Amino acid sequence: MSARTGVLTEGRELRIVGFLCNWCSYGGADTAGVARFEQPTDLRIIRVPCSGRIDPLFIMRALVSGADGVLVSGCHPRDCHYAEGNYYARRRLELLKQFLPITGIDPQRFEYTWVSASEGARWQDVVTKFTNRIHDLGPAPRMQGGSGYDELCLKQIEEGVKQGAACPCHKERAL
Amino acid sequence: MEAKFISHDDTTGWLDALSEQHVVLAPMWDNTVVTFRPHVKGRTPVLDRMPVLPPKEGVFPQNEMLLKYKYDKDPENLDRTSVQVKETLPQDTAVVVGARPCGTRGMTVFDRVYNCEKIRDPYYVGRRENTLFVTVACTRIESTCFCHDVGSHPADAEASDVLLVPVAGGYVAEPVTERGNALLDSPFFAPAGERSAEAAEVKEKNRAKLPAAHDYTGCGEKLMDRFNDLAFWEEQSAKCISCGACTYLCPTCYCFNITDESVGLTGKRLRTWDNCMSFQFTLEGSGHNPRPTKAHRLRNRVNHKFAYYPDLHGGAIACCGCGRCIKSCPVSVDIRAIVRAAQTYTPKPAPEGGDER
Amino acid sequence: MSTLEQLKEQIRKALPDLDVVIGWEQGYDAMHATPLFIREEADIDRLIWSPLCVHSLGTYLTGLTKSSKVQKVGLVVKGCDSRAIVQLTQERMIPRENVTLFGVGCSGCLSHARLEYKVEQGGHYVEDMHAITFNGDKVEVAVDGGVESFDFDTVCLEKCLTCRFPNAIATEHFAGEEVPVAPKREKAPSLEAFEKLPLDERFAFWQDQMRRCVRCYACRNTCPMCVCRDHCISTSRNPHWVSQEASTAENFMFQMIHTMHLAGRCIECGECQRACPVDLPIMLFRRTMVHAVKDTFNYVSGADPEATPPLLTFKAEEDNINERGW
Amino acid sequence: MRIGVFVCHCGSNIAATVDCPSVAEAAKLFPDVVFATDTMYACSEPGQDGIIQAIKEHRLDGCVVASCSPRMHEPTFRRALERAGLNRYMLEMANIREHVSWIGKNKELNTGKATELVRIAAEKLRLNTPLFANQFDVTKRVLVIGGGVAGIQAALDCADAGIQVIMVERETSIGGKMAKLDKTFPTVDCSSCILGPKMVDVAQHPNITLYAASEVEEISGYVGNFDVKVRRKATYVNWASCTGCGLCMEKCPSKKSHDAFNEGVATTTAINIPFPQAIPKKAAINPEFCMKLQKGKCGVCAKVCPTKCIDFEQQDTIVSEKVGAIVAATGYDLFDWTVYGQYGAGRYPDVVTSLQYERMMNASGPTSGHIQRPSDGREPKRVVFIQCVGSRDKSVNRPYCSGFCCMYTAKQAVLTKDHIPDSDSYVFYMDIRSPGKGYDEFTRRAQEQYGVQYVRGRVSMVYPKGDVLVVRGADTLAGTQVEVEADLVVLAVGVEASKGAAHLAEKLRISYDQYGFFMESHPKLKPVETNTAGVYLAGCSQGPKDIPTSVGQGSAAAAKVLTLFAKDKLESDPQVSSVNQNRCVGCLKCTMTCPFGAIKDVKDRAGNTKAEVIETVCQGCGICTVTCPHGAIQLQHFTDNQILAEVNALCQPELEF
Repeated sequence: MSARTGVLTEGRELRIVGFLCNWCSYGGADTAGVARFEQPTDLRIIRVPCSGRIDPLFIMRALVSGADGVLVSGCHPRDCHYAEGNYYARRRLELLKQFLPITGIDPQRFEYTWVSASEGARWQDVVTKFTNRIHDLGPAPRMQGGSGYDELCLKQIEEGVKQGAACPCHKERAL
Repeated sequence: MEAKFISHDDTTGWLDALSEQHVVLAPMWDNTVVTFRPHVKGRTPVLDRMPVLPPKEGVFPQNEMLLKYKYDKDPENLDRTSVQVKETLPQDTAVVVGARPCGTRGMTVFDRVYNCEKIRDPYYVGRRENTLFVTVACTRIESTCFCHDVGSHPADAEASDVLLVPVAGGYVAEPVTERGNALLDSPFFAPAGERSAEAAEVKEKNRAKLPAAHDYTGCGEKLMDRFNDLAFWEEQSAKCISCGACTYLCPTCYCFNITDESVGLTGKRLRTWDNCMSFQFTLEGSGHNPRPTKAHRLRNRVNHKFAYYPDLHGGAIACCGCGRCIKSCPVSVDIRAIVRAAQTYTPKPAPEGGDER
Repeated sequence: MSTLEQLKEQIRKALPDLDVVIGWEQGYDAMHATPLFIREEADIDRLIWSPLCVHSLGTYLTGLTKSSKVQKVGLVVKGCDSRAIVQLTQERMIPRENVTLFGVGCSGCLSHARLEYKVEQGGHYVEDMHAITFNGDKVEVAVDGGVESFDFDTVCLEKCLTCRFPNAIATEHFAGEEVPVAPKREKAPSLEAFEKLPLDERFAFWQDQMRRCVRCYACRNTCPMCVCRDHCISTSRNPHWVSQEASTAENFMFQMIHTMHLAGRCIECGECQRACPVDLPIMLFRRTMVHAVKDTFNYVSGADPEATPPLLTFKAEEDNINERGW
Repeated sequence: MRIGVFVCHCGSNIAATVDCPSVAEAAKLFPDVVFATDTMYACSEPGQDGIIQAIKEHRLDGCVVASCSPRMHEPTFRRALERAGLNRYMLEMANIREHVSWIGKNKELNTGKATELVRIAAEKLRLNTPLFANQFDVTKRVLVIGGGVAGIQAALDCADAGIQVIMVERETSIGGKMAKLDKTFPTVDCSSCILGPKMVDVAQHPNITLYAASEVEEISGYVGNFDVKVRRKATYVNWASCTGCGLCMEKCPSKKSHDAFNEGVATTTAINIPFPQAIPKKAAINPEFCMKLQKGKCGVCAKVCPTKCIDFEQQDTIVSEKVGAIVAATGYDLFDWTVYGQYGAGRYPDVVTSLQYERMMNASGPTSGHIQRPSDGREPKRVVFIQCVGSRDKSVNRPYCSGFCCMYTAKQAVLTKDHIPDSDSYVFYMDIRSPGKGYDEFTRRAQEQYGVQYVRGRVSMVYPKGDVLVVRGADTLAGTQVEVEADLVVLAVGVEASKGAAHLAEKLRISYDQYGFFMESHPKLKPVETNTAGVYLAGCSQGPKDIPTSVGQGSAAAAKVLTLFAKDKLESDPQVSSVNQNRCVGCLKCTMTCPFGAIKDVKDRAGNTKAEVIETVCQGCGICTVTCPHGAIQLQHFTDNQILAEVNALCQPELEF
């Protein structure tokens, strides 16, 4: 597989945040490095002890603050260094994944998976696939403005009028 | 200064023209509620009802950046860091259109605190002096209205620059200040003529809709009598859920919080509305909180408005009687009832077998 | 004997053993009820029970049962309210043995927002409503000297359309007849409609809505499941999850915190949205999460006091989690 | 805080694709950074001295080292900080080698990425606080899982050093694969002659408790204090009184029992002692073949047993042991050679595995050391060995080299000539891998002295022709197809991880690779450690290896155990959770998700319930921190604010000024 570099193909890097457990996936990323498996450069890895430490809200915080994609990786089920952390993580992350669409944030921008410390090639594959996916989606839309009455806010009001007019939940009030 | 007339159809055009020179805040339908929003050309303001949020936003915004800062490091000498600070004093002139007399009058409560001999808050004053209020006389008396109890009435022009009085086909615009008068110098207005008399009738009619005013005279002392009676305040606050709907919607609540929000070497100093119903209000750095329970905090809110503030400001009650706190309270806590309870308080007979307290 | 009379009788009997019983009384006008704290027998006379009794009184429990003065609390609960107590019991947030529940069956509560909308549509001013009567499937409102009548389904809270728990569960007392379980809709109509929007329109929708939030935290504080109260991470600097700035993004982030903290716990009482002074449609978030929990873990919050909330447990082999072939 | 940043070139490992000086230059402008430099090898002595000197000179409170993975050198730099008088937890590392320089070639992008990784490390470091370790007691007993030669060596070394050893062996006798071998390469000395005495030592050593026919059921606890439950499988023989006299075996009428020890070359009795030198020398009933257990009729063994030790009602029992360290030496199993249908394995009786061949050559084996064709008992005159059956073959998902097959094939060919002087041997091989003391000389001797024919090429198929087998393969050196008629074909079957190894790894909370071999902590520098403190590896459980290496690893693991036990108290990792009692509302949800039972409930002065972390039990996973909705319980060193600082550093743009 040929790894791509964000800048060369898309003109610029996108902001991809990775949360990796120390024992498996961070090690897997190390293994990929030791094996010189080339990967796209967009990903920035934040090391945590266990996928069970990853609060889904970290992912929300990243997406709200400006991340274009968030990738979480932990030990395979049954292999957690702390025995159970990835089981809790799986439940929490799965709910987040299912919840995201209602917010309008593309659920494709968040993925969670399992990579062991020995799976360097798999890590390369995951990073490449996910980075390509985010580049296909492009930069994420941002929640903006709302504080004070600046020009941006004025523009949004105009937009808002259009959107608000289409607001379905309040149309239902006329049931 | 003479009263003028503007037709309903011309109101939007007038605001369009005003918004060429000023930021115009007017009540708008924001999805399902009416709030003050910057006027967008061509959009008809909603002048026939009380906006959910108070007009204080125009002068005292919920989020106000006081200053921006940036640290500069000298790459040759990293021990040396300088900081640049940019004050962000308000520059715009603004017109707040469509507040009710109660909401506009709320600004007088602010003025005594932020623009007085002792303190001139530059941010507040900067906005206040550049903001005009075009108020609409009230025609819709709700069950939560009590402006007349606190010394006002539905056509009160205090703190307004222009008072619009709804009449058939439009509004009679009564200038209150010179600057207000200047706003009416516009082709959208015609002399009011006979409509002035109709306006007077409208005012009188709506004043009459209100029941007899409750007398709050002396309520401050009565409230202070109950200051140490925590049981009283626990009873009054039992159903309070300690949210901030009452304070954030209040046209007279002026407490704020200041926080620095940093990103890397840059940041901004923010002034945001605070809420005395919250545990974090007056929570001290040590972890101690002099107002640990909602009873303490509700006591503070009621007393502030009806006892402490009047005590400091010549008897002026820090409440404009708009009733937003009652109407928007998720559990219908009624501040009128609490003050009355203090006014009419009679000690319960001690139960047989001794005094509990 | 009417439900209310029966309820009063039950409370009268139990009151000597309780420090307080919380129910509802008439509020500041004919259209509103407000929570009533019954401490003495005389207070019982003020108790009311009608579709105006919207408040989920369980929200007071965590505060009261932790207070040193109040030991034993009685609570009047509708079906949805009782689910909150069940969920709190599961989470050991309340000493259940010190709580006495007076259950009722509920045919739905009034949505003031929907009613006011209807009344305005009819060309009236909402402040002119001065009496309301509930008459089976009809709601009659005295306004402007006349009477307007509406189908109850058109002015009830949206949650009541999908309600599967009209009768209070796991209570010590129950007053009146049980109400048949008959949800009128499978899914909340607002959610059904919203889900038809493409992602970009949804995002634009929230962008527009969240700007309006003033972060008064009424949604949080009415929520019977919000047990952190004074220590909510939305209003702390350590941890510092959200800025003090009430900007669109930060307001949205606060709603995400509320939603994620309700995952597997939300009992869909809808109090958050009802309490919102600027009418944010945040139940869309809550309901989506409720559906996700149901689909993934086959779990319904607040239905079984013995159950373990889904995020406090796991299965080595999850039944419904598709690992998506990564 | 005063932060120092050190950007390592790692020779050219990093510097080739990252502009290290410009990363350091950029870091100077990060908040709180008062010193930043690039350095050739941060981990070298001058590199570490440079860090120490900078700490002193610039009065640093904390350091960011941008270099290799923290999994590699975090301990190194922590020690350096300590030498400079800083708390070891005031270090953050930015992994700009494995995660940057080695995975991308674009220097501009790499430099940008490295700079950002330094930035998030610095932002996190700003919120670091000094942490201090607690001490706790060590149980100076070790569990050795697996009684092969590696496990035996580890057990004996520990026992000789005065440590109590618990050895758990799945089979009824220890000895492992080595006990089955006839001779060992390259010395061709008798396997059981060198292993036997060690097995006896295990049985007799006062410090070793042996549980044979047992498996590890459950492991809980942590380094220094593991609680182990061992399942002692029912053998239907009361071992306390069994003398190993073998009378039962003589009389047992069920003689068709699978003989696992002899690799199925022959059958055995349902009640049996696997081999004469078995340790413990105790009989056990294979219930699958016992008529009494299957049909309820028989019981001959019970009648003849002089000590009346047969117990048909026996059940599995669970014993609990407390240990402070664990050595996993679970060995290997043979690859399933029947996958190679073209070799006829499993279909043609005269195609046997290397291990079966060992038993056939072994004097104590079923044929008493006479090599015979399984089909007709005839002595084979021409034997063909096929190497790499299940090794170096991607098509069967075994791309790795099993390491020792080349050597044992040469040994078996040599022994064949010894046993049957008029025989010919052919070896089909891919490459001859003989790196070891005297190894290459040995394979040459096989060719040169013993006339073993080595054919370089893979065998495409084996097919019967009359009563012989034809082996068809390529001779890639001659560039021709060859066919060799063979009386017997021996497959040099590759090794794979022991059955159930992955399952055990899960219990041990250690990693394993895609083939089921246990993961060492570092492939070079920590070959017998795992990432779980107190768990060590020996022998083939970690990967294929020959006897001397296995023995060496057994001793190495023992040395690690003894190092661990050299201290009376261990230091707990202070990166554990901690409860802010002001925020805690006492819901105790954290106690429900903690996998270690490390959180207890306590009452504060006002009588309110609060959670409290037992620091020495907490393993620092942080599950509780996510469970707690109000952020009252925070994992030290990975607090919400620290992770948020990293997220914000990545995602929040600086303000326009």
